[in-house]
Amino acid sequence: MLSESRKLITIVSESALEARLTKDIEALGAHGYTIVDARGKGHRGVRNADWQQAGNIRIEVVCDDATASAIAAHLKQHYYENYAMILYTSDVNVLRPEKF
Amino acid sequence: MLSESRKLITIVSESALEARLTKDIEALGAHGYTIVDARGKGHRGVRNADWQQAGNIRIEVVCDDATASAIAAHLKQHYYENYAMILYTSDVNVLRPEKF
Amino acid sequence: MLSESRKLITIVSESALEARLTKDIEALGAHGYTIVDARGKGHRGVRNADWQQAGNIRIEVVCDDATASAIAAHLKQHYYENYAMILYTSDVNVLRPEKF
Amino acid sequence: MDPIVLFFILGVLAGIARSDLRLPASIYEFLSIVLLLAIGLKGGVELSKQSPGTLLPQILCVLMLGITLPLIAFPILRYAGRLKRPDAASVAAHYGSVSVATYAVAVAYLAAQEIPFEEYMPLFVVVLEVPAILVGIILARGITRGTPWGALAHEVLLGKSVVLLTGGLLIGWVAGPEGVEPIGNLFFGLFKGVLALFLLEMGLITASQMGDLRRYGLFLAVFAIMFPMLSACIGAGIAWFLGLSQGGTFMLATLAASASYIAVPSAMRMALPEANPSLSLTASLGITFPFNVMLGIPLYDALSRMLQAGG
Amino acid sequence: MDPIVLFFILGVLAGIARSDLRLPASIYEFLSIVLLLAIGLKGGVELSKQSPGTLLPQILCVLMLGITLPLIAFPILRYAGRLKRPDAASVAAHYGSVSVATYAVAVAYLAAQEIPFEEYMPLFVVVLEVPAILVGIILARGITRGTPWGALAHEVLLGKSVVLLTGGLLIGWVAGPEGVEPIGNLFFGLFKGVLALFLLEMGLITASQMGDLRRYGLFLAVFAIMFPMLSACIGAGIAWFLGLSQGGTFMLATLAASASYIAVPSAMRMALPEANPSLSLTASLGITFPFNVMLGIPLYDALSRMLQAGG
Amino acid sequence: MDPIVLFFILGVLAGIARSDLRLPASIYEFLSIVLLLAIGLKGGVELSKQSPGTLLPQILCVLMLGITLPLIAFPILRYAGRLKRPDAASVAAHYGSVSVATYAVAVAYLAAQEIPFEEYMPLFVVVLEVPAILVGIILARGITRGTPWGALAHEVLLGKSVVLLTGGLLIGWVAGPEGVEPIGNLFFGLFKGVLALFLLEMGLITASQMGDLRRYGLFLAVFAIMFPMLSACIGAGIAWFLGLSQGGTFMLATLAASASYIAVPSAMRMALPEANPSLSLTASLGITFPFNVMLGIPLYDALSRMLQAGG
Ligand SMILES: Nc1ncnc2c1ncn2[C@@H]1O[C@H](COP(=O)(O)O)[C@@H](O)[C@H]1O
Ligand SMILES: Nc1ncnc2c1ncn2[C@@H]1O[C@H](COP(=O)(O)O)[C@@H](O)[C@H]1O
Ligand SMILES: Nc1ncnc2c1ncn2[C@@H]1O[C@H](COP(=O)(O)O)[C@@H](O)[C@H]1O
Ligand code: NA
Ligand code: NA
Ligand code: NA
Repeated sequence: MLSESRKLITIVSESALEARLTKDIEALGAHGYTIVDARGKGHRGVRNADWQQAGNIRIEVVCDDATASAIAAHLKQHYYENYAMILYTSDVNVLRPEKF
Repeated sequence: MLSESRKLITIVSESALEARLTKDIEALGAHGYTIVDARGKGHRGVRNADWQQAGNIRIEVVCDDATASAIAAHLKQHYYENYAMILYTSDVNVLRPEKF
Repeated sequence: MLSESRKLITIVSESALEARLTKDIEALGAHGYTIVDARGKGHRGVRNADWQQAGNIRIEVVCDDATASAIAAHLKQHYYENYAMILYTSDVNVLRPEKF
Repeated sequence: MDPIVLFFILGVLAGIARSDLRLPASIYEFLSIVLLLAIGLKGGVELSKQSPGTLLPQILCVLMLGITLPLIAFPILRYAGRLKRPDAASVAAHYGSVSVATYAVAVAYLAAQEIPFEEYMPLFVVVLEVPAILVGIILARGITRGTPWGALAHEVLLGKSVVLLTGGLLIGWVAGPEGVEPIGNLFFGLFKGVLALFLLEMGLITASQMGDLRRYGLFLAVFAIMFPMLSACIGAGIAWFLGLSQGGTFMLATLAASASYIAVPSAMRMALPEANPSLSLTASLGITFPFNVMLGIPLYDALSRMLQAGG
Repeated sequence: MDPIVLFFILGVLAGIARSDLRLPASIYEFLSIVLLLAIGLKGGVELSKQSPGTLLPQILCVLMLGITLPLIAFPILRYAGRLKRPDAASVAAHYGSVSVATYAVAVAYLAAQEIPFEEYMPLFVVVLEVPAILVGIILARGITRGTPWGALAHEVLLGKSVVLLTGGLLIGWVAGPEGVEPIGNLFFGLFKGVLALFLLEMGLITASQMGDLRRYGLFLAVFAIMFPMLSACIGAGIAWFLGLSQGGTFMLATLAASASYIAVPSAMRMALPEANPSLSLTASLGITFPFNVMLGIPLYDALSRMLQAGG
Repeated sequence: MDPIVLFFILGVLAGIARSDLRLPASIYEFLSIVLLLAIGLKGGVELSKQSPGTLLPQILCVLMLGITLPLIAFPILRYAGRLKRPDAASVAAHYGSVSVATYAVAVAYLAAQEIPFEEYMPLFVVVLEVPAILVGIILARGITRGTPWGALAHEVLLGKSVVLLTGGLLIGWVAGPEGVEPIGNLFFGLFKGVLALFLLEMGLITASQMGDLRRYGLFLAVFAIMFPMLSACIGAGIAWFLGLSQGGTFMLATLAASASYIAVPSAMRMALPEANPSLSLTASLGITFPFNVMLGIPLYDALSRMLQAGG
């Protein structure tokens, strides 16, 4: 029943980018996304969500391979240089493949 | 050490379902679950967590294959038609297999 | 582009351990981590985040195999006996492998 | 115009203009808890001065009102509006029940004009909250089919708003005027300020609901304005029949005209999941609430004055 | 009955009935910050009027109280209750320390009856918070074994409650009565209202702790009621010895009778992780706190009156 | 020393000592919303008493101030400080704009000494918030290159602080003194208490910014103290030229000396992402804000007295 496989792409980046990232993700063909508030540490230091400027979001998108690649390429080009961001993908099985 | 493999089932759905979903998940044999508050967008539109009716939760359950299938089947049958919900599974390695 | 593979290690444990866990994770060689607040249920009962003592955190670390194993071993030894904690790993593909 | 209404308008405009202004969800929750307790407490204090003999007939009439309103709304929605059966039943339940925020604005409206009213009225808020939900479910399903009545009763009767209103009523009733005095600075002194902040966020939420308006067409918009006016007349009529004061008549008219957006949506999501929740919310939050707050309340005031003058 | 106690009871009942009522965690946090600062500020203002000569002996006696209580509790728990060593030590530490919420209820209780007391008493709250933790750890481990004393001192002395109480004390002390006046509307005017909301949530939390009660058997329940009464007597005795007023005697009795549920659990989780945290919390939050708030406080009042009359 | 400054110091010390004290982010947000609305409302009420004829020249001069300050700061940062072009431009924008928290502390400072000032001054806060952002972007990029001006205008003009200040101004202006009276308990009565809590958290945030100080070297520290003093002189000069009262001169000096840490960082992140955000924040939040709150404000007060006496 869960035989259909898709890509799950997870992005962790600055809260301030939420509106722009979701717009981009939808424009690149994803049918949905899920966001949670996060904090963390990386090359750009601690982002501990103490106040608005200093928080992260964690975005998940389930989509097909091509969309995942397109999103990764787009984010790499437009955001990696100047913003705190990491991104990784993995394989998942979904219940209703037609949704993604 | 992390050689034992299990299923990770991730469910994103309406906050209002929290009590019912966790009851179902336990009844189907899972030994635990982890929940975070989330927001997102999908076929049923934006769920931006502005106020109580409009938020999502993201539930994760680590369990064996049979339990994962049972949960997926149960949720598909009882919730998919009328509620905002997505569900996907992936493979994970666990440290203490006897716990799950 | 997303061909380089890494380990994703996910830890769910008591909020009270946040400072100690992140210190340990960094000491063991990870280059970053992402944390979200969570609640859940497991062998040590319900942790519903009603108030400070009763919440969980969910920590994610993307790192290489050796670091993931070291983190798992360390946590197992120092925390598993006395604290609410689960831990699992999975394979992910990353965009900028040099970061992790 | 009352400044609290200006806060609401500020919220609506900021929302429409897509400002990044937001009250955190936990603050919205906090403000609503304070408002519900404050309303309950105030009502409870007054309740302790009433005799059961006066209250019982009033409660029964108000109960009838809560049962009648959805029964009138349903055929309109189903046949004039051609909504699906569960949608018609769900919207009817929303309009049979009440909105505590609208009630609070009406209280502030009377206070600004120093018009007295039967201050135990929060009791009627509680009485009006529940019956429309039952009527709605029966309209959709009949009595026989498998509604989880037990779970539903739990959800409704132990829902946040009923517990806080009833709890506030009981505490106010037991503690009496002197008892609640030391907590009055918070619950009464800050009432209008808290309401202003709450309405700011309500405006933002309303604006986000308005986006869906186009989807549901003209009928829904017309219903969401006309039906409250009809309900207000019925409510005012009952108040007149019960011999309430002008202020009380205005309050009952406003209560009748208001549509639920907290208790009923939750209950419908559980009992009638096949009903489209966004349809009901667009009507009650996106149209009826702003209409009542900005235009309805002065109208219902005029109505109550007419009745009082005529009677 | 004081309406703030009614708020607590409302919370307990709503929790037992499994209502979905909840104060958001951030609000609970906010209310507790306001209470701690308010208590500290009030104490600090009074402190500026005292001479070190009066204070020092009092501080020393109160310190002794904080060391003695866990030393009495431990053998009872270990031998009569047959708890494991770390569990007995941890519970003993909880009961040797204090609960600021209980202190606040006691303050409100005296205020309602207009009974004066030594208002610098928040100083004693701080003094009582820490020593029992050390005693508990030594009871479990002895002094020699590898306790991370440095990290622990940091955790305890820079924990939220000590920092806010001490900070409030110092600010109140520096600013004096006129200095704190402009912030008085928030910290003093709203005190009882904030406390009422805080107790509502405490009731909900208490109800969720009560669920575990059955697991731990009768001994724990008896201990959690009897030991506070014993502590109250010791506290009252010391107050009498120090020549405190009736109000002050009542306060010190109540402080002694209260059991920690914030600072000590955190410290024990760190220093004695093998102790079962749910055991201590069930006792201190699930039994002792509601007992003190509803029955203990009037008892300790009676006790202090007897002592005062007798002495 | 004003107790609200003591709250700030408590926060800084707790932060430096790595206490686990934290105000939840949603509470920080809530307090800042209340402060912004309160400041706007107060200004709006006074605004309704002014004629456009007096206001227009003042607004124009203040606008010039907002354009001039970053133009002075930029060459200092770029050539004396050898910052990269975008970094210099971004820091310049921060120092050309204003900090509402500093404004609030200044208001409380005058209130404590009962010194009157032109209470419509929140209007100047709004007027000063925006132009420095434009100047900063043009300094970094010139006018021609691809800045998303539309999106940027939206971000800035519909950002939380501009919307709440402007909204408060308009509501206060429309409602007038009697209109805002019923919401005054919350917005005016609690103002200093809310500000105290807000400053406690600001202290904690400041402490966490101070950690980065070492990274950026001495020049930045010197700039972050000296430039505000220069700005204060320019601001005071303009106030004197406009014939403002002593209180008003002090306020405009303080506004000029303050550096933004909300609106400008957001805008720079969007329009100049290559500028290092931590550099600007370390300067404005880690140095300038505490300097202004603790030392700057009394200095600017002395400055305004001298000017007034001299003029
Ligand atoms: N190795 C990692 N594992 C998990 N999360 C990370 C890692 N590195 C960075 N992050 C997250 O990504 C955010 C931005 O990373 P960076 O751009 O490296 O500062 C951080 O604030 C963390 O939340
Ligand atoms: N493609 C997707 N990727 C990630 N999350 C999704 C996706 N589609 C839907 N969701 C999440 O699942 C929730 C319910 O989805 P839906 O039932 O499609 O409205 C949404 O509110 C999102 O949080
Ligand atoms: N099977 C599971 N699946 C997902 N999360 C779990 C599972 N078991 C435990 N957890 C999470 O890990 C925390 C600690 O687990 P435990 O040590 O078993 O009490 C729980 O509070 C849950 O949040
Ligand atoms: Na109605
Ligand atoms: Na004690
Ligand atoms: Na400036």
